[in-house]
Amino acid sequence: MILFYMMIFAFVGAFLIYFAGKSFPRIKEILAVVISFLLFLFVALLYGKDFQINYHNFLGFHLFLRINMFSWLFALTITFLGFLSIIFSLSYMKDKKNNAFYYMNMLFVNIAMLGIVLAGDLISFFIFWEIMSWSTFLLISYKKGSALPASMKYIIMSIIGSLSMLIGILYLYDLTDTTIISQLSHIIRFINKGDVIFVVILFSIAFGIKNAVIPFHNWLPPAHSEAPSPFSAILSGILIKMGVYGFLLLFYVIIGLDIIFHLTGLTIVLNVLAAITIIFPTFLAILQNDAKRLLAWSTVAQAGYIFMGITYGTELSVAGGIFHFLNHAIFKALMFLAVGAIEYRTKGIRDLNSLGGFIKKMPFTFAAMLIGAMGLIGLPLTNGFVSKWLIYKTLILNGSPFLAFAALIGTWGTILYSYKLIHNIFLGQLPAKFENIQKAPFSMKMPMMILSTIIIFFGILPGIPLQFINKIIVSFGYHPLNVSLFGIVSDSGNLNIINILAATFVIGVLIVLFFRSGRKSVRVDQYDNYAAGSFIPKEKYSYTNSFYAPLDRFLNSFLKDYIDIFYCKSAALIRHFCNGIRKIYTGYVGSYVMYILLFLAVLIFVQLNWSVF
Amino acid sequence: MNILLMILSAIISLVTGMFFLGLARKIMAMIHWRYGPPIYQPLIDVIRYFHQRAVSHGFIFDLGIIISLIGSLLVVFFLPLGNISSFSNSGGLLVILYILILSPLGLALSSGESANPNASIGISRKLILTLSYEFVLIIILLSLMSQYQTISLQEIVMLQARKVWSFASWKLILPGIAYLLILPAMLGFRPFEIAGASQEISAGPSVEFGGKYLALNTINHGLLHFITIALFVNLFLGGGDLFGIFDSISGTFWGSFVSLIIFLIKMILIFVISVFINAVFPRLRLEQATKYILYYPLSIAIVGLIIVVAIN
Amino acid sequence: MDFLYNYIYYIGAFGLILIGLYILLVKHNLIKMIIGLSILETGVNLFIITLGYLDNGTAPIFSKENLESNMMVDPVPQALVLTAIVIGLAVLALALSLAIRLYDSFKTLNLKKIKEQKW
Amino acid sequence: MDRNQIGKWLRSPQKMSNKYSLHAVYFCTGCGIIEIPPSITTRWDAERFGIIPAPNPRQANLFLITGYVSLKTLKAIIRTYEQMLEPKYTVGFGSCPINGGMYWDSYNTIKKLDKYIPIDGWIAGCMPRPEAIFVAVTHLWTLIEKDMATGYIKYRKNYKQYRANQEKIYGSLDWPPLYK
Amino acid sequence: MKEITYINPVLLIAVPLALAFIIPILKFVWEKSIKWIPVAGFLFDLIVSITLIPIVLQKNIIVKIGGTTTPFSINLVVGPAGLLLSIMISLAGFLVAIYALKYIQEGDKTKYHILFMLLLTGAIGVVLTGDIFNLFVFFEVLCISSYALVGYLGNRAGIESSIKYLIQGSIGSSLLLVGIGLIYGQYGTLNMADLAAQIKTADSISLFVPMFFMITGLGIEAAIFPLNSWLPDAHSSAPSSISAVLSGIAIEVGLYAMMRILFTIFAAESFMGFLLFLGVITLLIGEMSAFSQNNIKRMLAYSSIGQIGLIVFAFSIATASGLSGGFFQMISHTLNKALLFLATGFMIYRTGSMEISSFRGLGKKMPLTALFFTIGTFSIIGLPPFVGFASKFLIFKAALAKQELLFIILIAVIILTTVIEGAYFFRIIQTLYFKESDDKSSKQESAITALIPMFIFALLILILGIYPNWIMKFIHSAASELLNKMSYLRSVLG
Repeated sequence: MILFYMMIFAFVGAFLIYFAGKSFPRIKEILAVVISFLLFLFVALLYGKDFQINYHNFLGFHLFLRINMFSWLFALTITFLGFLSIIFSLSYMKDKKNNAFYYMNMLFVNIAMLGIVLAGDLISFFIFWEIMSWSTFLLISYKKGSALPASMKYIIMSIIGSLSMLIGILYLYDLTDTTIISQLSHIIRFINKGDVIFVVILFSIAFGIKNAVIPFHNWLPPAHSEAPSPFSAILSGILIKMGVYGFLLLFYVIIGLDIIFHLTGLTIVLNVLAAITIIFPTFLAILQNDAKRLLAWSTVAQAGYIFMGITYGTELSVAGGIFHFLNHAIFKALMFLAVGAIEYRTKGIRDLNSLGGFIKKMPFTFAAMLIGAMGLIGLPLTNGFVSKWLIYKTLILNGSPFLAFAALIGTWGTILYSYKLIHNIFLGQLPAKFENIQKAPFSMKMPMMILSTIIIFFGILPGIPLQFINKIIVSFGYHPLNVSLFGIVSDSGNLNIINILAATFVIGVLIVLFFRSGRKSVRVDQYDNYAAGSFIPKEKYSYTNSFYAPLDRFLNSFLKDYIDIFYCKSAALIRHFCNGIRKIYTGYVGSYVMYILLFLAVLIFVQLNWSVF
Repeated sequence: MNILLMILSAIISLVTGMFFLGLARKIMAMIHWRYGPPIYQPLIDVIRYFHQRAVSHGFIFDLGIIISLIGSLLVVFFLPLGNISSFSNSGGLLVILYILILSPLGLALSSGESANPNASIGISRKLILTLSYEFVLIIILLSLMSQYQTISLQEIVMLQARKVWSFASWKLILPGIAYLLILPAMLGFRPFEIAGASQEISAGPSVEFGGKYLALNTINHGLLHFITIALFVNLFLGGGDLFGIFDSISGTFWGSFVSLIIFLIKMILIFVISVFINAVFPRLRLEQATKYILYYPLSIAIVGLIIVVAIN
Repeated sequence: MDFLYNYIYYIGAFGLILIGLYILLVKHNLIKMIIGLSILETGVNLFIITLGYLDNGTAPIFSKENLESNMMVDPVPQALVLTAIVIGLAVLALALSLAIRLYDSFKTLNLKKIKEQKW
Repeated sequence: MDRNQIGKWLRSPQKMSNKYSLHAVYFCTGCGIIEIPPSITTRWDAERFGIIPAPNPRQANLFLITGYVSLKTLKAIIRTYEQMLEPKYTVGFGSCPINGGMYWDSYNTIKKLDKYIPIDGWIAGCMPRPEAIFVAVTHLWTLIEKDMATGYIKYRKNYKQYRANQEKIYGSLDWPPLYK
Repeated sequence: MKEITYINPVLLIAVPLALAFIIPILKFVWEKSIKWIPVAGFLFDLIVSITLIPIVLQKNIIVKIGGTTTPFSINLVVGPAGLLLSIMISLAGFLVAIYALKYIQEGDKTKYHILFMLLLTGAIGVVLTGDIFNLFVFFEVLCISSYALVGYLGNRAGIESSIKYLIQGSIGSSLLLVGIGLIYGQYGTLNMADLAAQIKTADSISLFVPMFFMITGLGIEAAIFPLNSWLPDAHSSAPSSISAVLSGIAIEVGLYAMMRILFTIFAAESFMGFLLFLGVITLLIGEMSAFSQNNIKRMLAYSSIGQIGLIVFAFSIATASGLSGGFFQMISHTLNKALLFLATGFMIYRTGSMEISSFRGLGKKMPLTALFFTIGTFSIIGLPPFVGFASKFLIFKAALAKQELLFIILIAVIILTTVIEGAYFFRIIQTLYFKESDDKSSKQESAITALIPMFIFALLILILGIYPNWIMKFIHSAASELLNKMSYLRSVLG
């Protein structure tokens, strides 16, 4: 029952924060940090446990909580990031009104996500899923203004997804007479393929919407960019990964390996979707001028990698997908937090065209952002490299060069937009109005520091997380990977991080020595800069505006978010149609009487002529 | 042994890189009907730079250029030079692709910190251009990897030695042509001298580089020439192998030496061709370059990849 | 003509109902519509009465001897109609009082012009 | 390369490399620029001496001021000179930078350039032919070798005086002093 | 067999009715107390109904009035279904009466309370009666008092809606009466059980014509498309406490009567397929019309139409689980919509406008009211852990259990409507909490007597959402009673 008590404790704690926050303003922050940390601790202590408990009976369905390696990894990530972003929020939310509400919802989201990964049956999965949806909605709306349409988009997509999932669950229930995951995995083999595909489609809509797979991605960019930054970190880091979790659960736990990859065409469709999800948002991200929106598009693209990994279905790809989930959670959270720190210090500016030169003012944030971006690109010695390497390798060696092409070119696009992000915020000229910007406060630095450390740590020692992932994929029915502490051994090309590390270190030392042996350089300020012999006035010598202008010109004409446009157009159409529909209530009684009589007449007439009833 | 190989390959690559820079200037001068500078002129330049009192714009300004050079040198270790290969067995082509990123990224960070708009424009151009030729390069590499069913460059070279050079195998002729077409862009030669356009944007990314920064940048430039061409030679021209003539002495010291020489000769050949192209073409605009790359080399490469995949 | 003779009350009742509905459908004036309602109700009442009506039937009271039960009219419809009439009256009164208030507010009784509540 | 030069290279690589790697900034205000293209192209081929035009002052160590210096361009000359990295050499090219040349009585022309920046050498003539440039370069080599091309050291030492002279013309300069 | 003693269910009708007519007398004696009369009356009803639950779960209670044997007497049949609704009615009546203590400030309060009590008494009568004409009479009591209450405020909108409602309602009752007459003419009985015993199927012309007449007549009160034109006007113009009752009780009682007639008397299985579509269309039209409303009460009214459509859909599945879903949805809709209307009532009262845009920033000014409103919306959309989720879940489950393509398509349509519903309800929530209001006046929470009923509703929504099992047994038996014609017959006719 420990799981159940943990959830109860967390929910009670969330309410407590809200009500404590009304009377003792300071205590809510302490409470929030303590509760989230305790959650993290609880989950960490559950390592290696494997059991499930029945905690409730809902309309004749037995609801279960369950923990095993698979859900443990996700739960740990959730609680860990939740803890860090709550710490980050301490200063981010300090001056905001109504932050008890914020903390409460933040905990709600975390608990709901925890519930999702710990759910042992589909009904409680769904219930937590919905709690997550609405608390997320409240949090996205938190910043008011332009956040409102964003959260509307989110909640509508979310409702569509969750309802289709509900249908899927009930359909599955009709077929199998159970919703308990561990039982479903035994029974599912007796169902015919058509039904399985139908269920997979229904679930895929729900998970695809959360995971922002391409035709369902349109909620994500506005939602991520408008949410408060610590929450964006959660949103991008783990919330959308609930879709990943769902896909893994559906494909590998419920349906199982031996069925899912024998469904005709399904994997091909999913892989192609994943490829589109990688390429298209990457290029859209390059065109963005809002830091958080850029990161949001990047999130869509990276979710595409994860999706590619888990739908490709070899052990390398699944391991890579799960590992990339973990990595993406870390570095994208880090980047969102860094942008959040900037946003906090500049009082809410995140327009890439008006920032610049912050490296001189916020060097720590820059370092964090740089490490995050390196992870995002997947440079060697960061964690992103290993997971991407796994995915690429399996794509190439299993004869899917076009998918591999999508993944690789996505990486290059990633370089472009990450560099744009770094350049336009931190490099270049510092505008005069930001001369007095201060460094990020400690409560912001600490989470960033921890996350940066993890990125490097996992990058150098990928063996540690890969061992956990190995256990997960073994439980899916795969062969374990041959993991060493520093990499992966296999027949067709090894990966050995230690070589790269050693070489980098040695070369680095040599080059630095060589560099230092040269004549010492003079430090000059940013205004001592070549400008064809003139001294350029402040504010005039910056190239942050439309950084990739040629590419913009090149792409803008045909690269738009057509799907979003399509959705918006159809929403407008529906609205129009709805407006038309209610015109039948004309306001004149005679017509109402006519409806009544017509109804009666039609009933009688139909029955008399055709006797259908 | 490995360390020795590393040092050896580093030295070879540095020397060859500087030699290439000088060679390029000399050949250009000769095409211009000039006498031209001595072939070691880049070395003199580097020494001069190194003794100048540079200006620095900040920590990343220093660090970026160092990262850039580290990246370039790292790639060298992953490339088999003839029979010499330090650790081409730890990640293969994918790692090379990734470490290739380091060098431009370090340069970009460094010049971004310099806060000069010319540098930013240069970086922006460089990245866009790189993106466009990377489309082609990735497809080329993918066709090779699919063809040989490995991601290890070492194995690709070995397989070539055993069978026949990639360029001579009809399946890989289209990727080879595509690689040749994007080679000037990868080397930063005209008609793709867009990022470092010295007349237009004052040498672009390196506008604020002087002194030792410029020295490192020049060395890096040479190394990049070396890497680009070495990659091509390894992928398509059979590395240090010359139609199997010297198979009898392979494995011995002389074998390695001969294969290294053959390798370098092949590289020089390719480089000279690229310099000729550089000499006779004017510069394209970025849009034109991107369009060109995305039309011709890309379509050729895609056709090549389709052929490779279809046959396998 | 037998048909007409046998069913004259039914025809009358449904005639009244149809007239009422016709008025409700076509007329705009509230008072006329209320009249239509009344006619409709009357028709319904007549119909129900007719159900229990017997030609030359007597009241359903066993007051005389040799009175068969099939000689009596059915008492239930009469009870029903009584209730229905009361209800109808209540509705009518309410409707008329509302009509007065309506006229006070809108200065018209033409329902085509009173269309504030719509859509 | 001379055989005896190798010894020099080993003894003082800085001096030698400065000599043989003169990357020039051409300050092209007047008619002097017309003489520059022949000097760097096929006819005279400056590159054989290691002289190439540098794309910006940060990468250059030779500053050629070709032509008259007006009040307006002086500012750019000072800025460019200050942005060049040490060691750096300046050569005034033609008579205009020397004494105003044909603009000797113009109100708007700087007559004594070395009041504002140090000049290591002059090339007289109106205009000097390209050969004169190479003569000047060989002279400059000699000066460098003998440690006599010390304009930049002079500038650093007497910066206050130079700055005062500069500010006399312009009132105040936009940029902060190069040296404290 | 031990005879179980229980309170006579007639009191459920008689006490409120009597109290209603005491009110005008009491007015002269002790005027202040009259507003407490409905509270007392419905509290009594609530307690009595709840005490009846265990008995009714075993067997139906039949109360004969008039002393004669069953087919000829007017009788009350207190089955689980009827009792369920009567509990809901008395609960809603009780809470709304508390709400009205402070809320009803203008107009003739005496009349309001009388009419309010009559309305709910009529409703209880409809659900408990076993006699088809008695049903009509109670129905008329309900209708007439609601006509009057809609126009209670006496403003333009109220009068207009009231008269329109009256015209349509009267047509409906006339049609119902015609139907009853036609049935009576054929079978000579008015007792539902007796009729049911005689009618096996409804496929002859002499049966389905009265059936259609009755369906149309009841359908007007039950607000089935296209008979629901009165509803948006009436619900939006009435005082909010009345809107709550009308939306939460009146239409559901109409629907119950309709279902009772369809299931018990006519056993019209084949008609259910048609009703299925009608339900979905009603749902669709209701939600679509609500989508772009700016008047909040009108929006809620249209939403009620939608919910009724969903209930019709659930009932039309005509399986035990479908009916349970329908009943559950009824409960959930009563709770949700009553809560929403009550909260809205005070929000309108404070802002003086029914425009949604005028509710900006109310989350700060009326935090509790806004919170309750939010709970109501979340529940009505069907988000867990609120009761709306449980009911929607049951309906979906029942529909999918049929395992037919048709049901999947209809479910898809229902999903579409839920999305629309989510869209407009979440918009209000955003307006409440996340839009800054112009005036900076301080807190103006609702009156405490209004907050208490809202709180109870919200609590019920939450508790029933988490523990729906507590009432499932009751609902199952209600469903099986409605579905299982024969057991009903047996219990009434003996």
